[in-house]
Amino acid sequence: MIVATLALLLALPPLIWAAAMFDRIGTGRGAIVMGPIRNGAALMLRPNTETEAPDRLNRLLAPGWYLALALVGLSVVPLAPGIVATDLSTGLVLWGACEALTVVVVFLHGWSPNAPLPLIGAYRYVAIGLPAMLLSMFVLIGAALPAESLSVVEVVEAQRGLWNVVRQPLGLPLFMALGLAITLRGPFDYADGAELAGGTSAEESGPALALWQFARASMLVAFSAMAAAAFLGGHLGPVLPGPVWLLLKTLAVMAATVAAGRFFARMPPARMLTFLWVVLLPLSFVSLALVGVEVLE
Amino acid sequence: MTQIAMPIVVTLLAVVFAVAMQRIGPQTGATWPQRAPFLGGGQPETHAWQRFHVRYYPMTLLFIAFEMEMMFMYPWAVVYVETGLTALAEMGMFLGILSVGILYGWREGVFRWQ
Amino acid sequence: MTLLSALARRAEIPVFAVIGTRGLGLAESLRRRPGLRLVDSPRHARVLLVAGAVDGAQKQALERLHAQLPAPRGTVWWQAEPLFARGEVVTGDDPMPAIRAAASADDPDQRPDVPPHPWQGIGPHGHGGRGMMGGNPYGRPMAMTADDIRDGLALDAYSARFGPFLPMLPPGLALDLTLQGDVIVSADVASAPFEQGPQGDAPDLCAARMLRLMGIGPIAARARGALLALPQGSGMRRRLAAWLRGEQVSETPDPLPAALPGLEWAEAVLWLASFPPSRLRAACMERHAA
Amino acid sequence: MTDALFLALSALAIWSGWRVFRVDSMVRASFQLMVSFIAVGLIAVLLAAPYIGIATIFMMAVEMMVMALFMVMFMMNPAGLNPMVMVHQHRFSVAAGSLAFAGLSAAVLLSDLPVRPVPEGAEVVRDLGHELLGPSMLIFETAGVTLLATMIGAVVLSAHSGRYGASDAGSRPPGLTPGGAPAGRKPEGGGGHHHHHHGGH
Repeated sequence: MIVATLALLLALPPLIWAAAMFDRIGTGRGAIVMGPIRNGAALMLRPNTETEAPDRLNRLLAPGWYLALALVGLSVVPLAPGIVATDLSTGLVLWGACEALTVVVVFLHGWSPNAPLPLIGAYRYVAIGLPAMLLSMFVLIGAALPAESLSVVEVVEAQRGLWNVVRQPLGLPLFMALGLAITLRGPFDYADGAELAGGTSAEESGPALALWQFARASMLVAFSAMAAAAFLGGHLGPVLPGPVWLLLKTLAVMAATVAAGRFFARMPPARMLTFLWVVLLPLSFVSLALVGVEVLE
Repeated sequence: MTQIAMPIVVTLLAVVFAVAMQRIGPQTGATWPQRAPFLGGGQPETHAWQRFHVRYYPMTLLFIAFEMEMMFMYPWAVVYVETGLTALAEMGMFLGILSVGILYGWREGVFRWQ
Repeated sequence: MTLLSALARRAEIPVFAVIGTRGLGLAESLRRRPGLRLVDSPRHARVLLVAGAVDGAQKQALERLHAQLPAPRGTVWWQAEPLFARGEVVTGDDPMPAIRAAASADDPDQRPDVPPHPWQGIGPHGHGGRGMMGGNPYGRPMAMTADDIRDGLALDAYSARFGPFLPMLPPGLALDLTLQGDVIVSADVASAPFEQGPQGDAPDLCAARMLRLMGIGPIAARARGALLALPQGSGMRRRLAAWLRGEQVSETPDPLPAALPGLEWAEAVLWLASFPPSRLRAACMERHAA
Repeated sequence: MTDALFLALSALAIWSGWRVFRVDSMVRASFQLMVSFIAVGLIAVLLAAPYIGIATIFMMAVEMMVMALFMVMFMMNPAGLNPMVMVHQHRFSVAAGSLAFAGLSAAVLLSDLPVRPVPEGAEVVRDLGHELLGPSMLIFETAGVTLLATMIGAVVLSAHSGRYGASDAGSRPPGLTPGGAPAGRKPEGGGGHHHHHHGGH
């Protein structure tokens, strides 16, 4: 347990660095490896800005909560057989709770500066974040069906024969929609989008902004590790040791998520809300029904 | 105990780390023009905090009802394989009933901005 | 600390660009420049870059924006007449050396350090407020209820001037908006967009600006999925498609005070970005003349 | 160690529950309540109820989020920019609160609670699932219908938009023929040949 936690804490910073590098690829400004570190260092040396009558406590804590949720979500993912930081029999539910709390934290981040653009971003995010969460619940329950358990360890073990991504082809793409939403990315970035000049982080500067980006990247890592465990067989794989497989799969999901965020355009929020409830949610029902039939055969 | 020890520990670690990092930088007293909310040079008349006109409130109510239902699904998923067809039929019915709710909400336009 | 400073020395300089007359093309040319990064909010920036001439009428707005950059901050005037006696002036085509110089400058605030309304020591709690909703707590009044144009719930209306240098609006356009939630209830044009010349209407530039608001780059837009993301019936799809094909758009928008109310923030912003700057300016000027 | 954690979580639950009534901001009040529920959920996990405990956290995060939306929407001075008192009927609520606390504490301390520790490795979630698909199936299905009724009720009561236009403008379906009279039931006193009702609708 302690070994797994230490391994996660050690692996997280390099993975966050990797996430920042993925974000830089294709922007045409070079310095892919060192750029994120340098920019982060420069931000750390800038001052935090105060706003008029902000909610200081929540403003100070929001990035920390976001980072904490990423870490808790990451802690239910098994690194190798028998090595997991949080061996909870309801790990999938704990992951769901982290998703729900992410919506709360992003809302607080936009609420606390007492400024119009962050406030609008916060409210829009709640509208999209809540139904996006339903999606992930259905596809994760689909992953739990063959495992007959809500424990992520069991979900991975149940994929020894065949990975869930093959058995449930709709699962991973739908789960990725949630990944984009909780990491504030591309088509689901209703909190920090360009049409709000940075939205919930429009009023943040210096270390507060750097930490928010750090937490956002760690949430990407947590989401990718979870997707790898639920759909790509986690640490399972031939020849290489388990943790290496998990690392490779996590990196692959990270890259795919970043690419998806760049490829799909962001709709106005009302349109996205209808799309979520009327197209994506029924699709997740279909996915679950297909899994149900497949498991019983 | 051991199940929730690590989540609590990493939560405390993360929060302490984030607060400490925000405290090490230069702490300067902001002037009033600096504090004004960013509106591209424009100025607001009032505080931004307000009785915010949420445009999707019927959706949130529908959502809560749906979320309740999710809580039944988790234990269902665990015993699904053992119970077999009964579980499939039962959940099919349950989801069917709730889908009626979504269809009704869609027809009434609750997934649009009010 | 020394390690941080050593790393930070070679970081990209975050620049907030204020776009003036004929400054749109200038600012867009910096977007892929190594060594600097254009940011959306002055809070994220180290240097304020004024690209293109800014009217003396916008001096106060510019000073307010300048004050919102966290200290220390620097200013660069690129092909622009300085409106206050600070910063580097560049007349040529390359502002990079000046931006580098400004990145070590430390401009003081140009605005007096007073709150929007006096509040310290006023009222029963000394914070300027009275009763439940009254007074000016911490320097501003609270928003009050007003009728809504959509669902009839009389909740708070938020009135403010947006612009003239808000990055998602066309440069120079300042709108006096009243919002309920994120829906525009009433709109008035306080100042028209700046003249951008023919290169401001260039299809690739206009398309890139619009796509940026949708969170994607021009390469992803080749797949045409971006068009489906736009709402139907407002002509936005048609205009973006024309720009993506490399054609000029010459539609003129309806007068903004009539067209904007009832739109959500995201729709309104996309709708404004779907017109070429020159046509938008014409629509706003017409009304000013009338 | 478990006892210490239990005490710490209980203290957190009580403290944040008390803070709900002491802060000025509706957002802070809502999320203080959420913190209180999270502490209670973690205590449930300590009591060998991993599903109920974590599900409480999950549900309360969502519900307090929605509650915060509505509190900010409808309460005066939602952010607490002017100081105010969150409680009404001060004396009565103090008395009622103390009485309830004393009563519940007495019930817990005086009643003879069963001592039946959950065996190590008991699969409580599986038992819950069998219960839902076995003896409690009727309750489970009734819950589905109840939730549907909730959804429809919530939409009817709250949505301004409707299938045939805004609800306050007397939303009525279009005619069956182009330009014909509106189809469907006529509003009360609307005249016409449907004036006499025949019992139920």
